[in-house]
Amino acid sequence: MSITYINDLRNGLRELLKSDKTVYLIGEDIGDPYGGAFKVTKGLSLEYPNNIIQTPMSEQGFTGMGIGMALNGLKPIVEIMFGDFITLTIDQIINHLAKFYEVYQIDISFVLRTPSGGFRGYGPTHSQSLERLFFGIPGITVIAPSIINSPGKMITKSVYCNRPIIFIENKLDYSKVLLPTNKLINDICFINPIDSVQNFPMHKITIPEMQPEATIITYGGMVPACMKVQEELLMEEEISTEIITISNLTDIDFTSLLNSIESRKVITIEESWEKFGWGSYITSKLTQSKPFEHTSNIGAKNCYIPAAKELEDYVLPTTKTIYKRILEEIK
Amino acid sequence: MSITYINDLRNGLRELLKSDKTVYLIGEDIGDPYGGAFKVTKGLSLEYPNNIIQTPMSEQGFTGMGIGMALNGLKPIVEIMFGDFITLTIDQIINHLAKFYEVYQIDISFVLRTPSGGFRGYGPTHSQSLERLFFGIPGITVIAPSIINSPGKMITKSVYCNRPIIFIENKLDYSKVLLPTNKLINDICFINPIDSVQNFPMHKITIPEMQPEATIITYGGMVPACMKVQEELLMEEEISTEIITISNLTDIDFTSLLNSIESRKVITIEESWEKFGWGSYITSKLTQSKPFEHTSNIGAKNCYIPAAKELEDYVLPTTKTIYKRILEEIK
Amino acid sequence: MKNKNNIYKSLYLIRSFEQTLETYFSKGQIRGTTHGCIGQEVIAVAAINNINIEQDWITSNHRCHGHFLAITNDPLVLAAEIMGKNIGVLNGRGASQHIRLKHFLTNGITGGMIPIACGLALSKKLKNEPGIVLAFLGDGAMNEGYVMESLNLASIYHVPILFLLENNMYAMSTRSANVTAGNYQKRIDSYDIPYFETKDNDYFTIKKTFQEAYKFVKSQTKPAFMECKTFRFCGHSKSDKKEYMSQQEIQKWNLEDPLLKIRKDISEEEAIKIEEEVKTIVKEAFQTASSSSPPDPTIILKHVAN
Amino acid sequence: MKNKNNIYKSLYLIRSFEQTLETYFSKGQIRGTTHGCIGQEVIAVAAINNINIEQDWITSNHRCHGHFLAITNDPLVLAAEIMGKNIGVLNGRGASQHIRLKHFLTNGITGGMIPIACGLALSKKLKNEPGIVLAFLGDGAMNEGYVMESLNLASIYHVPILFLLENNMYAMSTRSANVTAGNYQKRIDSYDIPYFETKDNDYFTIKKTFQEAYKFVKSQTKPAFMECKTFRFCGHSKSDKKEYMSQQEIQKWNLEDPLLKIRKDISEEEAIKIEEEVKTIVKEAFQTASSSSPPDPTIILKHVAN
Ligand SMILES: Cc1ncc(C[n+]2csc(CCOP(=O)(O)OP(=O)(O)O)c2C)c(N)n1
Ligand SMILES: Cc1ncc(C[n+]2csc(CCOP(=O)(O)OP(=O)(O)O)c2C)c(N)n1
Ligand SMILES: [Mg+2]
Ligand SMILES: [Mg+2]
Repeated sequence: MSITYINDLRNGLRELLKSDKTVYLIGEDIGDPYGGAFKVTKGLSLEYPNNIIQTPMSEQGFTGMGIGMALNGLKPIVEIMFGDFITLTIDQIINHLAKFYEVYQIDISFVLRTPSGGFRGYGPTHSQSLERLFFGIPGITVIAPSIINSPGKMITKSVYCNRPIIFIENKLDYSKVLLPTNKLINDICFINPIDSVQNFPMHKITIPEMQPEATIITYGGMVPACMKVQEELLMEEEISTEIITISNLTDIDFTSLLNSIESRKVITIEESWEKFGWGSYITSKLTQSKPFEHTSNIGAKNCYIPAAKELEDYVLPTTKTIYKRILEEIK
Repeated sequence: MSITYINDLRNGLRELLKSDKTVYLIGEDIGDPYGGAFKVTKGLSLEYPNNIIQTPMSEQGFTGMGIGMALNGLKPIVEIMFGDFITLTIDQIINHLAKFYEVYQIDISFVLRTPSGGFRGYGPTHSQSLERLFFGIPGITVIAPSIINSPGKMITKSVYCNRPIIFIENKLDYSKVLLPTNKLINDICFINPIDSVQNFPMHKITIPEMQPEATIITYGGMVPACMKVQEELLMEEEISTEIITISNLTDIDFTSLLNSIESRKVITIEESWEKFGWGSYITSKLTQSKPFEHTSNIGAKNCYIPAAKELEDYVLPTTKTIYKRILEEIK
Repeated sequence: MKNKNNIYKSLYLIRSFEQTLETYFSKGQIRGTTHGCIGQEVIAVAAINNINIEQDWITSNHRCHGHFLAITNDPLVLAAEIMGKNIGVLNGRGASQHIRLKHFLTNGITGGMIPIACGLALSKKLKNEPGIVLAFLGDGAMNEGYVMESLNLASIYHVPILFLLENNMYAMSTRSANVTAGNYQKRIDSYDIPYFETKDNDYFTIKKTFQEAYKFVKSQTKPAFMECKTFRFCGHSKSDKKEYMSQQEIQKWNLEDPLLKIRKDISEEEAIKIEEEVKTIVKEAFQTASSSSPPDPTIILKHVAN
Repeated sequence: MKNKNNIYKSLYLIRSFEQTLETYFSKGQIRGTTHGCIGQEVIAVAAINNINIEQDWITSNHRCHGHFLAITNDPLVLAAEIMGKNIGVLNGRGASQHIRLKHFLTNGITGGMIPIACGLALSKKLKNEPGIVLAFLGDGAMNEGYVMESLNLASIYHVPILFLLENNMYAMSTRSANVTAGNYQKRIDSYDIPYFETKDNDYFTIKKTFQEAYKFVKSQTKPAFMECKTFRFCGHSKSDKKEYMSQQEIQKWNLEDPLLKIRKDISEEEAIKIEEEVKTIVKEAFQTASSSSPPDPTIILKHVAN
């Protein structure tokens, strides 16, 4: 039975509201009939009106309000309408939430959800992947599901893992259908979970019976693009690759990751800027554990995200540019 | 003639105010008699009262105000009292200033100055090195002088380089005396500028007539600590190291950097959290250009910065821990 | 002095532009998003017609087409920008919400231009430049902390800024009255900023009050705030069906369409002539824009560090 | 009901604590920084004496020693915290500005606790818990945007919070009147929040008004705001010499030292007895703290992810 990412996510939120009266959704325009800018919460305010708090445009204020609720044992899930606007929550998250969690040494349930990413022509302030602002901040865990995770299950886990979670969704993923694991997909690849102690899984997407020539490490909205590249590399160049997807972006189990890399070439792919990106941390740690024949990091060019399609596709890592870069690099 | 970092910086600001009527200092408590929380601007409001704008506690508002002034051709230098509070300027800097600069394709003079760093027992919200929040954001350049640069000259360059600059000072550096280049220091080392096309210099600190066994790459407030470690490694273990200091943290001339590394082992050192830190980008790029025998990144532990001395010294990279780690790693 | 025909033409240009844009969007001929200002055109035109376009700066927001057209009368560069074409104002780099032309600036963060507008105004004062800053904002933006900080900053530094609140009573789907304590007049008052108000969404009322407010700012070198009650006839953005509004509300305001009010003072014949003329201009602008070339990717690198 | 002797004792405990702390700092026996509340003690004690310490939450700010001591009467754990000792409230992890004890919370970002205090208050309402939130803030904090946002949030959600503004007229060295438009009463009014005020920095006036405000919040489940005019007799932080204040101003307020006012109603003998007693307690607390052990570094890892 196939389900879209957005429906799965909404089901997850609905289940949370149903089973736990201390869960609250907080944000701008999340109530009905609007149901949020991307319709993630549509219908929920009709079913659970007392647990949906529609806010004024005061991102700092209502993020802090959520933190206060969490300090008194409630389980707020704060929505920031576009990932670009998390800039307004940075102080409350880094200087307050993270500090309370660590300095006061308390368990806390606090989730901030936000849709990240470009490719929709929204322009410079509505297309960024700013989750990077939280990478490496002690006390903050950044989670990003992709179409091979159930975002509904992941949001539930996030609510119950007793620590501050930034939950990154990708705008393009909402309408996509989730992919099954342990099943041949498109006659091409298998998706398998990677054994790990992690609460939030890593997966490997492999082409059966072929030794991978390169390992692609990625997350979130880049997963479908990477799968497309994997398919094309196979079809057009008979090159086999493996893709490792990570859902806990900040607390990476490097032992499991290293164990599951079967090629000698590692390429990280992220939608955000390659410069000082997520990927460079990964490859830096990996090469410090063992030598690789090749490592590289693919991401957006060092430039704002422009609106026009031709420009956006030039700046962001598209299937085409990823394909080309990988081909150049592993040859 | 020796001069302290703070006096040199203040002289630089004074010269700017004197020679350019479009330069404005903006910030909380920067006027006299207070002269700023760290006294950097002391006296300046008496000499140039019309160009000092003392503000209410509205970091977002007055940062944005500075941006507006810059858009109309003035040259604002905004002070944020502690580096920890740049969290409040993130939206104006990333979603406005950076975008104006790049999207509108205009020259702009805008400098945000702030003192960063710990080791003073100020506790979790007054000790961080949050400049990392700006690393890799297109349109934003992060500059950090150290005691081997003239912060006064660097702030002047920053004002006239026609693009947005985040200028990171280090609290511990203020009272230190600037070091001369091309001169034997403490009978131990020489400091030489590295040939580079960069506007903001890199320097190399070398022990004459010895082949370095490791290369330390660092910036800002960690420079004195690294020099101490260099000295101790020499005295106690007869190990020679070279230190490369970088003052433009975000636009790194990797060609010059690579050319000037004379050992096969690279260790980056930063005061901020090692996890997803500045150093991992450096080592990741370096190893992608050529193989090294060893690379590693030293920074703060993955933990808030606690107040008590014993705890702070445990979390932050002290001379002791750096010494120990380097010794372990290069042996 | 503009006469009614000219005013109607300016208003109709905006309306026709927004309607055409909606059509293009609904046909899937444009990507991205956009925010129409149908119903609010009178504010843009009344304000912009009564400033000094050479001296004053204008900051806008996501709902900026009306402001832009009132200033430039140029639907082509705007349509092309929104479509991501090279002849667009910024070569399609910014699209609907991220535009700059001379003294006109917009950005996509609600209320985020307000601190910047204060800085522009302060710079004019410090440089002894003539002119003021006209800063448009919406009722939703009024609850952003940095907007409130800016009211204080504008007041204490006596900067020549006119805040122009287009109060269409909604921030996206949220009725501002439900999430806003007190009222705007009291809030503005509490910052010692003079408050001006129009309630009827009528061109001439707005013009008259605007002139007063503008004169105050200019002559006193001090901020003023003007609230215009208005109504957005279209959705918040391209796909919004306005389900959160009541039918009565919509009907009530529709009856008071400010364009119809002005149209009544023009002969039917002239009105139709203006409308046809404008429609043709707009249609051709969209067609020209549509068939024009996209930008070359390298243009974006022009001002990018490294 | 506390009698005057007890009140004086609480007040004198805070004063003596802050003075001793200053001595330790000036001798270089403590690192870090600290913010004394000498002159403002009456607000802390009058407020805390009149809340329900079991039910209510208290959020504080950088200037928190008075609040903490009024609640706990425990100078030892506070002194030890500031000195970075293991027996400190948080084992020396937070020091002067970062403290938590049960329902009492502080942090180092000016005004940053205010949105959080609103959330605590909302949570109490949603959970149907008895009690309110008492949120201390300073006049400087009043200009932070997130504080203004919070006033609106508190008002629209009807949360049981009492904002308590300790208006000592200065934010660090900045005279708030110079950088703050209008006045606080008007500002609070504009958010439809009832405003209470005391002007004389007197324990009993503050107590009386506080009780009214507290009762309002509790009975109505709605926010209220109380402004207490006060004066900081000490520097902003450890090394501040108050050069930005005029001698007249300092002298005028010194004459009205609220502790002396209360002391007048107690016999000299009793007063001296209280003072000696308190001084001994404080002295011993500092000595015990000073000679106690530092924390073991591993304790910080207790709640750190990974
Ligand atoms: C900081 C920020 N938060 C949220 C948004 C999403 N958003 C765009 S416009 C808008 C509503 C704005 O309402 P208002 O200020 O009244 O202007 P109007 O749309 O009514 O013209 C929202 C929520 C945004 N762009 N920026
Ligand atoms: C966001 C932020 N900006 C600046 C500071 C530095 N700072 C600490 S206290 C203070 C003054 C606060 O004034 P007020 O709110 O009146 O409280 P008071 O010190 O008078 O008790 C300043 C500027 C800070 N801690 N946080
Ligand atoms: Mg509106
Ligand atoms: Mg104060």
